Amino acid sequence: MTDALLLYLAVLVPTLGSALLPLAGRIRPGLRNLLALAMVLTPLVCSALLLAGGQTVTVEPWSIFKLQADKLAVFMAMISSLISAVIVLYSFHYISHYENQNEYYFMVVLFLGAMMGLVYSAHLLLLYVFWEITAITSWRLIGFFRSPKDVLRADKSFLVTVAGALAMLLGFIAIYTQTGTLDLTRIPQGTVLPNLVALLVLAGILSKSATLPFHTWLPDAGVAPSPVTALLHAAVLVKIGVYVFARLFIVTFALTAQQQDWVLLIAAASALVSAGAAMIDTDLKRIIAYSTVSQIAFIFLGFAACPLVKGGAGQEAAIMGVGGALLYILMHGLAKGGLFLCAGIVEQNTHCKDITRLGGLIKTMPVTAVAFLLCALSVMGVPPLGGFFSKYMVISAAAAERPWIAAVFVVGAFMTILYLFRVFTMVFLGQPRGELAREGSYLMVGCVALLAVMSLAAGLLINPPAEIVHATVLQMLGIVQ
Amino acid sequence: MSANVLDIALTVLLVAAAVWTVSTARMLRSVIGLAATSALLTAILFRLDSPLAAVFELSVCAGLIPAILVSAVGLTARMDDDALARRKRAKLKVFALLPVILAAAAWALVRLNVPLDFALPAAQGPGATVQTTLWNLRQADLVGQIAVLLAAAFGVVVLLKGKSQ
Amino acid sequence: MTPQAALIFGTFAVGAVLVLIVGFYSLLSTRNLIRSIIALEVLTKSVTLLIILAGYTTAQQALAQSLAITLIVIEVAVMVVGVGLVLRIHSQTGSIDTNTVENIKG
Amino acid sequence: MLDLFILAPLACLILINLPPVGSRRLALPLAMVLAGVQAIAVLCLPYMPRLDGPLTSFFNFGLQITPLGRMLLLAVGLVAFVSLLVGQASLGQDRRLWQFASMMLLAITGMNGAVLVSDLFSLYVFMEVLAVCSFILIAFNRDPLALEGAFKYVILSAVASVLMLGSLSLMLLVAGSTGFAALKAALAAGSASPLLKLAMAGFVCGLFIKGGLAPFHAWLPGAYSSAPAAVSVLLAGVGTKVSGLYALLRLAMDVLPPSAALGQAVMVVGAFSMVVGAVAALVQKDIKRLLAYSSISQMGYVVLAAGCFLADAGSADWRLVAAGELAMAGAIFHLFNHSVFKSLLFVNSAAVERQAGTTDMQLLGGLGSRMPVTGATSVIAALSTAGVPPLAGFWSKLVIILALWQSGMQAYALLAVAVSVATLGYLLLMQRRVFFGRTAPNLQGVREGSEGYVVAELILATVTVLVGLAFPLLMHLGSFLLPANLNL
Amino acid sequence: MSPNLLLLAILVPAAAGVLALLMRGRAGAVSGPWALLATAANLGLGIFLFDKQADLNLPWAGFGLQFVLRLYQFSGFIVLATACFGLLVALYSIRFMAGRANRNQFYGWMLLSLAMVNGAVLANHLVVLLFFWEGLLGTLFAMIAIGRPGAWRTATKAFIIIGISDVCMMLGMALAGWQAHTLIISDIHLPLTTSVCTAAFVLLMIGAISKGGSMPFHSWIPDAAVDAPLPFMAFLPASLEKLLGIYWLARISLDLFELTPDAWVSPLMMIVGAATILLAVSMALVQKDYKRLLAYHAISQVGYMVLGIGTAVPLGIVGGLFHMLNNAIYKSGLFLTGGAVEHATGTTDLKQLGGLGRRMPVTFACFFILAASISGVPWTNGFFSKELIYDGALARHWIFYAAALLGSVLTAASFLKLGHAAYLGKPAENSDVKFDQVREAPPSMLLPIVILAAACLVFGLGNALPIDHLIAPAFAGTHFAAAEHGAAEHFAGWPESSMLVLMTCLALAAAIINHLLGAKRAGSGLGAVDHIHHAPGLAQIYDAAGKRYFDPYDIGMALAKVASRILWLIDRLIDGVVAGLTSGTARGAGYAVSAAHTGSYALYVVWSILGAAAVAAYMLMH
Repeated sequence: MTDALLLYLAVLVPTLGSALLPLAGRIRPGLRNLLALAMVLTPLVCSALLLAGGQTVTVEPWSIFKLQADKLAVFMAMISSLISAVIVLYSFHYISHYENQNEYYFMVVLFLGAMMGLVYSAHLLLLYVFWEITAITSWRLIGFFRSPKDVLRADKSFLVTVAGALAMLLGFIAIYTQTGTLDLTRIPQGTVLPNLVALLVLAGILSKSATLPFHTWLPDAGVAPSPVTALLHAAVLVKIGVYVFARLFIVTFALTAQQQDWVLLIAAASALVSAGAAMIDTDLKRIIAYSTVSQIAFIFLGFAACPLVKGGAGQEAAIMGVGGALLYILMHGLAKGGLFLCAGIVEQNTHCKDITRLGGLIKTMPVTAVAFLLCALSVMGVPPLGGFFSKYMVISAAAAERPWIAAVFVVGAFMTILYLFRVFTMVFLGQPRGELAREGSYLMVGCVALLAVMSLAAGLLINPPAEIVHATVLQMLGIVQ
Repeated sequence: MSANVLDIALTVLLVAAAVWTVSTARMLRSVIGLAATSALLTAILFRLDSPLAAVFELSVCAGLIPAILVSAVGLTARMDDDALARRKRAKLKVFALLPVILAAAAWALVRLNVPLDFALPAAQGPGATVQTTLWNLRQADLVGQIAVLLAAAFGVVVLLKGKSQ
Repeated sequence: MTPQAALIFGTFAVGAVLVLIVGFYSLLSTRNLIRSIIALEVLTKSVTLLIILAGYTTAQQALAQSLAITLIVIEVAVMVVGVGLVLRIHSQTGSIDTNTVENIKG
Repeated sequence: MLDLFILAPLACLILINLPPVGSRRLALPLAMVLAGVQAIAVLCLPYMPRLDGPLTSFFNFGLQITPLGRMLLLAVGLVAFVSLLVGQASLGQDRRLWQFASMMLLAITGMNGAVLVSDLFSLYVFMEVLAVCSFILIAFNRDPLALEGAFKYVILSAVASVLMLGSLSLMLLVAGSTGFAALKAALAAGSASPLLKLAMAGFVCGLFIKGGLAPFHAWLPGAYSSAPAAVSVLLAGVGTKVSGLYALLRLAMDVLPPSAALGQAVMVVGAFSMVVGAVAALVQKDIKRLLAYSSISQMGYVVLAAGCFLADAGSADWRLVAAGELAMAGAIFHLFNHSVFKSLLFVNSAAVERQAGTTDMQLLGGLGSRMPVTGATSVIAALSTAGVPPLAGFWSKLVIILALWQSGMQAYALLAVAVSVATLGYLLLMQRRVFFGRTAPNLQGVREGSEGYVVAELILATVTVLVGLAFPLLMHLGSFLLPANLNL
Repeated sequence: MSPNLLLLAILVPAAAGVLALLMRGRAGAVSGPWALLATAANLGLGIFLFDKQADLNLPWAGFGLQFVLRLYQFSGFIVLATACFGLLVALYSIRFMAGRANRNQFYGWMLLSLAMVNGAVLANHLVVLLFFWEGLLGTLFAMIAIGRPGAWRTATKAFIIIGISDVCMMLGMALAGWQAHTLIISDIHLPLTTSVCTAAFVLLMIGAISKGGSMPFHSWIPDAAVDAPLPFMAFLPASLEKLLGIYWLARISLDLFELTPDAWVSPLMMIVGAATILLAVSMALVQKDYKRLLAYHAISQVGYMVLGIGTAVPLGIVGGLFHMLNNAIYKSGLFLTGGAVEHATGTTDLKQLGGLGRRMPVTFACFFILAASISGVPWTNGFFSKELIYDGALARHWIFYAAALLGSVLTAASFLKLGHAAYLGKPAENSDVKFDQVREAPPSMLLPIVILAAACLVFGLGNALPIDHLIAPAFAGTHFAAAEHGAAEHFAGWPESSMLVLMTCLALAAAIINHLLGAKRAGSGLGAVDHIHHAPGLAQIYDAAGKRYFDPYDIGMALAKVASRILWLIDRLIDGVVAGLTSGTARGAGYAVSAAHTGSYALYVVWSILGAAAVAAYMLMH
């Protein structure tokens, strides 16, 4: 198999194949489920093979349809499809209780397909197209339960992300006006964008990755089924924002120091405000969602902490920051996916999301509780879980250039510990309230355990992911082609 | 200059007829006023060397249209004397302002003295008659006329034939 | 344009504008649907006059007349349909007051 | 050959009205075949070696086809076909169907004529043909609201006619002819004259009334919402587009001289329409009325782009001129796309009206699961309207916004983007109230509409999706639509 | 010796710990001996590694994050010490934990903690150190949480306090790393002259003293004393964490940064130390629970070490380090006596105890030695280390010396009270304890206590042994040793200043007199300090402290709640603006537009005419 074919398969199998799932569902639900899993695993396998190949693959069949698989794209694609695969597996049982399953699988696989398209696209318009497809699918998925509140929240998320995306589109148009092309491979690396343009593009990124001031849709989206929230938070949606940030502002363009300051200020505010909100809110999924908002800010911190200078000590810090941010994407994805899937088990078995009315579940749900704790520890950055390394690296990179920002994020890290422990203790420890629910099904519990174990393994065996990330960063910064 | 006096007289009459048309309280008089306006327009069209259009105006606008309107008024207007008196007073109130507006507008237009110094296009050859023009140059309009008349005919059928649903 | 032509043009053009004003004034002030159709007719008079006037001024009577004839035909068609609508409104509401056509709002 | 676009519908009309042959039962199918053939024929036009045939030597209509005209003819065929389908599904009796088919054929004649003629007065004549057909079609069911809507349309349409003809007579003074070419030359020569400025302004405003641009729009929501479903489809899809917008675009390209002032004025009207239509749509309670306001808003985009073209066309900077051409391309493309997705939305509303018995959104809810095809296609149409990729509406809005930005009109571009968000807002509101959500108990028995609706929806949805997906390809092939300078 | 052996010090206890964790249910019975075996192996390894040098460098997380370990005198000494304590606690726990359901978890987490401590001590790379250091968070949480029901609250408290200080340390390390352009600990030598370096030092110090349990990071320790299994107290807060925290404090003060008396962090450390001594000991004084009283002393004693190192003079630093070792010995010993009492009587509430000395003579004897040691009675090890610290403190300012001495008085007083209340006097009346059934603790529990008590005497009488062989080599090679003092200075032996010894003796005498008077007045040993407890002014403060008004954790959490509430309001405000205001404005405009459509066609005609007039006017004007 050639690399180009792998690339096509990774993008086209889930995007185009997803349309088959409703048909398959009419024949047999089991067939549909397996097909969905296969379609999610295809990009994983293809991306893994591309990673093994190690070459940057570019295909350009026509016009704006230009795909490129560099290390960054492959890395993101692997994370997304890996976590998505676990989520789809989890859905087999979770979603079997509800209506509209055909649409669910269609949208989930299309969602991932769009993500694949997005990460592999080398043309800004193509990227934008996939970007909006993810907005559409997330809209349908958030409103999955169809109650008026659900649909309202789905609309909110759709509107906010589309508003941001349109601002970004204006930014792209300005880029086109400035550079004469939207082909990322033809824009000279390190091009500096005017402030207005950078802000426009940033607005899209911030709205997608749920960062202040466009973040409130994400907690509201907690009305979605838990696998969907896991997908939104861990695998696909909010990661799109940070991926595009990396793709545009690390690989292609360069932020000025002033623009970096803006990003960092927004990220710092985002980290603190959402952490504060997570401390106050009482809805299990909203709290975890606020936690995502807060953690995404750390990713931005890593990306924007250092000027991307080549050579010297500055380069070391930049490598550290970008690498930390990429690792953060991986670690946060694994852990946050696990947290939401745990929340899904709790929610489905207790029919309750209010943490003040939960308690003592560790007695009946030991595996879920331990998995939750492990994932929470990873998010907090406690060794030996994977989150430790990424958190250290982003804070370290910030400390190199902007110690004050690093200090603010340290406060954010404090608050992470506080609110995650608050959730964990209120839900799983303490006095049981009412009848204790049963543990989830083997499949679902297995999925959360898998994610927790992966979080742990990612820390204990940090070497392989760190090597991949290191190579990716070197390529991103143009140090090694 | 005498010709221009005639022009002005015709214009004044035309405007007066139009005013009467819209300001009279009785519908039938209004329709008659419309016919009169059309007749005066016909005269003006003759004055402007457009006999065919004038004839058309006379036959259609002073004849057919008032006929249709009269029947429509007959079908709809039922009004007692009280109502009529009330409406007369209302009309007087509403249209008292109209002559003032018209006078002001006329004065303004005359005073404005819009420059009419643009070059006129070359006239077409003397051979161009209305018939040849219509047939040679305005075929599309003819088709349009046919279509619009057909549409109106269908409209009458659709709108008026049969009971309301 | 010669002064003579300008004078004729000016005279009738002012007349046409005044008729236009009369028509609009009636259209806006009337409470009777048939009268509003009549107002439209008055407006059309003004336009017919303007077209013929333009033809006369540019010595293009043939063209202008053919346009005017077409215009008159269309005028009739529109009027017929308009009257048909009014009659239908009358047969359904028993009134031809303009307040019968003020129900679609917002 | 082009003559056939006008003559064939008339011939069909005569055919179905001749007693021996014209069985009334065949009227509607015949009209549908005609509309379908038109759509296909338009697609074939570029590949025909010559457009003159035996008829051309006999008739002399002075017809011309432009890329804009081709888009419109295609839209007319497509939307008329769909409208007839919906009419068949919604009107019932044979006699009514025959009347409907006849009126539709006349309307097609009017639209085709308006699109093809190259004479300003003939344009007016065919616009009136269409207008008269529209009056009748709106009032087709003779219910009081429809009569009211039609009557207001009559009044405002007459005002528009007065404005246009008054302006035409002023143009006649300088041009001595009403042909586009002569007018263009004369207007360009005398564009400083105040009378001509007045004439241009008057004519354009007449077109604004016909096209339903704010603040000239107020007849439009009433007419759209009170008309029978099939007629709403036609009117919203192509009716007002041909009579108002097509004419405006055609004039902008072929008649009006480049004028920054006129361009600015047109842009202001377009932007105003965009905003007014969008915010008004946000608070509507009736689907069709919401869609009508949406139409006003979307036409605002087209007019904005047309204004951009006018404003840029006279520039000395070739880049601005190119941006203006791009804007015009966007306007044309958006006009076509709007025809497709807005008719689709009206077909959706027709299906809902037929099956659930109302278009009042407060009484509806959760129909997506009851009417899957209607629900799914309405999502596609709504997203296309809002300019969400990969659907067709995105590309046209993209081109318009790109052109605005490149013309240095960043504020308008921002406004266009903001209105896009509002567009999405009200369409999501409609989705939420009608399709997406839990099914209300009293609507549990609602089923998908009949084949007519489903086929109509599928055709239009397919077009909007395919155009959206294929747009990059079209761009790559150097499509007939876009200027060569668009090289993304 | 292969450097890879260093890995064994981490992997052996870690693997043993994981295995122990897996011994669920009945297999739990094996976990005790298994842990004993593993700790013994660890001790063997510790002995083997002691006094050797080795460097290990393995690839790890990339980005300059190498897995670098370094064995040298100081780290070898700490590894050996922790190994000793590990073995003793494991031995002790076999009997203490017998029969408890989650004992395997206790041993598992204990062994994992041991692995973490070894890793942290051996680490020669800041991030490796942080990895193990922060890794202790998890084991700490688990070991407290498996205590009595509801212990998770304390566990959470401990986790949050330590976790937050660890994050501070993370930032400190990053700052230090960038300043030094390396993360290899042995290559970092930073002056404390720039603000960034000072900030880094303070942040690292926060981590160190927090691990040590100094104020204001102490408040979980008294709670844990009640909630957690007792051996845990002897194991982590009393010994391992002290060793680790003070080890790191010494490292940053001696190696990583050039701490001099001129740097303002020196007085800062001394103030923290002095405050910790006094405040904690005052709290200890009035405790009525054996374990809580000890826990406050565990805090108070850290103050001496921080004070000693903070003096930034060799005498003080050596004293601090020596005190670290001594404290670990006597404090874990004291906790173990508490465990023995609890094991025998089922309670540690002093009101229910009394007269145990006759029933548990060995325990009492050991307690006596250990208490004497902590009080700084001459010839015990505590005496020598305290004298060194006094000397150092006096070299800086007499007030620190005064504070330290006052601390000693109160320490002695509180132990007099404790010994009196628990071991002497009569058994408490109306107590649940059946005194006639109280037996001496079993040998496996006594043995560690005896060893520790003996160590106190040995390290006291022969203080040259630890100072010259354990402390001084660690101190050698630092910038202190290299600078003016040189290696010539000798710290071991009888204190040079007789004056100070005299003062100490006077202080002890004061404590004894105070106790005798107080006990006489109150009629019981338990009430011996009631006159202080209920003294005017102090009574209210003690009352408030009893209600936890001064708990930095509670204050911090309250502040965090308030801050969070404010942030949450900001969040809502943003939501209101982004979602509410925009959509509200648009809808308001929509209603206005909608209301303008009255249905009157005349109005619509007027709009059109006005619109046309506007367009025409615009055209004419341009």
